[in-house]
Amino acid sequence: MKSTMKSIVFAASLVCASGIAFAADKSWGSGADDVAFQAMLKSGFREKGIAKLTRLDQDATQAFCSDPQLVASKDGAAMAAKIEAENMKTVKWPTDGVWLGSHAAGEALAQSGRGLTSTDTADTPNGGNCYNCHQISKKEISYGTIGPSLYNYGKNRGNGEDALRYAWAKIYNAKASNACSNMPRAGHMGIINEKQIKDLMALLFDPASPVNQ
Amino acid sequence: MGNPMKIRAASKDGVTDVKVLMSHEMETGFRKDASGATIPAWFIAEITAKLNDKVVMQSQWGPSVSKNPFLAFKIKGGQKGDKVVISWVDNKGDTRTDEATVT
Amino acid sequence: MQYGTLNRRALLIRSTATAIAAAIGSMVPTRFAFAAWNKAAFEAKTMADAYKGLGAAQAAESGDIQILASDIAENGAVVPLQAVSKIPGTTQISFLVEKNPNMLAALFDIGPDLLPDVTTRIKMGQTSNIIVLVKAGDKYFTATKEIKVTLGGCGG
Amino acid sequence: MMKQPQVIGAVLALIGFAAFTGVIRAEGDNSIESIEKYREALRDGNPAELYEAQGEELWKKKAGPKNASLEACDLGLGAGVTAGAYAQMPRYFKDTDRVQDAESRLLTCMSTLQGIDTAKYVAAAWASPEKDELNALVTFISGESKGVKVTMALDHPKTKVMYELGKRMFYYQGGTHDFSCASCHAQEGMRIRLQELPYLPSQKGAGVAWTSWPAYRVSAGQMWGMQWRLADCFRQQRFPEPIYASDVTVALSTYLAATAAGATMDTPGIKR
Repeated sequence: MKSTMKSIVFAASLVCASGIAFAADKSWGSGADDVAFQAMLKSGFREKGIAKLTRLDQDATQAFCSDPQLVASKDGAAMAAKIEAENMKTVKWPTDGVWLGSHAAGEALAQSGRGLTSTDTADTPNGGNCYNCHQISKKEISYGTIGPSLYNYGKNRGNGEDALRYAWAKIYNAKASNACSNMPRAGHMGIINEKQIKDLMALLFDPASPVNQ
Repeated sequence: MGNPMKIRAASKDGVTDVKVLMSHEMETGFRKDASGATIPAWFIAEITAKLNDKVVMQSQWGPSVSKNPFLAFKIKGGQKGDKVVISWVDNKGDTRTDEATVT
Repeated sequence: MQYGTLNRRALLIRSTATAIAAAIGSMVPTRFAFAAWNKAAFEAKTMADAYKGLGAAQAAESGDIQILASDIAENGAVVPLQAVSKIPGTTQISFLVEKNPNMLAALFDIGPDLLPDVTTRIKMGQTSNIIVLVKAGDKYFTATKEIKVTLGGCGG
Repeated sequence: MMKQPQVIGAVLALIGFAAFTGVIRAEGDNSIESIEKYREALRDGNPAELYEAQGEELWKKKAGPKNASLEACDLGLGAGVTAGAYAQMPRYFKDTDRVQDAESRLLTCMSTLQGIDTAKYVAAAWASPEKDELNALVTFISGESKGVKVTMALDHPKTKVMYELGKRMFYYQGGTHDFSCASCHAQEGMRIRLQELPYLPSQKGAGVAWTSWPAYRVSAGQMWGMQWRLADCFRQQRFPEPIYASDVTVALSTYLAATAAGATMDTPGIKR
């Protein structure tokens, strides 16, 4: 687990290092400039358990997406494209060329919303948080709607290389295709590992998965 | 002794509608604390309701009644100004009695 | 009827036991009021034992029992249940949860001054059938309703 | 022009499509309808009332080194006035020269009137006797505004600044999951699992949210004030913990309450 934490810090600093400059001050009302805002952050939070104060440090993607006015601005589209390209570079493809794992393990992972909160421990297995935002298997009626329905995902798209690559990259780093997607960068941030991504891929693509029934 | 209950009793068309909220943990006996030890069951086991001095309702509960229990029942009769008295006893022998006036 | 007689006997035995417990209990004040609690029924781990504890050897399904509850519970920690019996002579209403570790959740004695219409809130560990068991005279009747317990919130 | 059979085919396809989407919608609505029925049943007896009673008792009880009650506490409408006060908070207080929400103000009164060192109240865990007191007190105070319209005068410069800081905080992403408040609360009509998410930048959404806390959480059997509500959002966001009654929390509440202005307080509430 320790190595996962390390990889999170490393991954975050990687994107940070890409160094995109922002003019966040301009987007906010008077009194909410960078200095005042940072002072408020500094005095307002305390570390708790595994949730250290460094979690408040933003990488370039987070900084850009925290400024909706900038995102919607004239330069926003170009900046978003650059951020997407940076994130795409982080995607690690399956090391053995195998795309799909166990759809049953994927379903269990999709159900879980646990892990990495201030009340979790370093040993808490991280969930995928998927049902929080997506409809997936038809059997689970308690699903969120922030993301699109993934029911019949593989059935509708087939198991072609392009479809597999797209879904893998989406799970690994959702910001590679949509700079300010609400979806976490599950692989890039070390929330889940390669095997778990394969399990989620199987949940989406395996013809035997409940998703494709 | 436990915290006071909230009792509402309203009479309408010859029926007194009674609603009660009780303050109690209602611990199931199946949960474990942070150290892994089982938290012993602790729950309201018996409830008695009186209209003025007459027992009108008796109920028995297990630990699967929800925390801070809610109870509603309907008494035949009763009118404005009557007294509804509710008592509970939990499995540790703790008790609590509160009353309300029918409106 | 055979089981009716048995029932009365069982009831007699139980009330004797209760009387003894009460007598002992009167020397131990804190235990006294707790003595009537139907331990056998509440601690039963199978539906059959719970029924036995309640004295219900047989129970017939009845359309005259209404279970008023939402089909879905947003959280299993609090599931509101209301039961209304239209069976004449109803003297007891019990709530049972098929998939709880102990099935019996609550029982209400319906005396002459009470309408057979009671409401409480119970915990459910998972999606399950709720059974309302009604006693009228020597006979027992049931109604069943499935309540889905959903996972809510962010799940963290 | 289309030939007749093609037109019929197209029409049939349209009907088929409509029927199909109809089925999905009906199913979705059913769940939501059932959940609404469930919530309705809960509202009939809200255990928050038990905490309201405890809070009122605490408010009137003499405590602390000064052996005084909180009854002389000024919540913004004058010493001892509780009716309607919560509906106008957070607000600027001259004596502390700070914008304060109800919970932050209660700490001030405990300190000045009762002589209590409130540091341990701030530091205490959420489920602790200290926080139980504060949660009960704020439940009582909020209940005193039930049915009152939310008003927020952004007339003091410090209130305006808190509003702007709160707005910026709302969009601030961080942590392992890139979450901000906006990740879940900046789109209309979305859900997490089966929970509808209020669209907080709108008056309607902020109104629904702001006026229903403090609330009794049935899932945990706990009474939560807005401070706890916000702290648990940050926990789910994978953020560190916001310090009780800190400016971060007051700023977010100021943004929320100002956006909600005009909505009617319905506190204490009851939630999943």
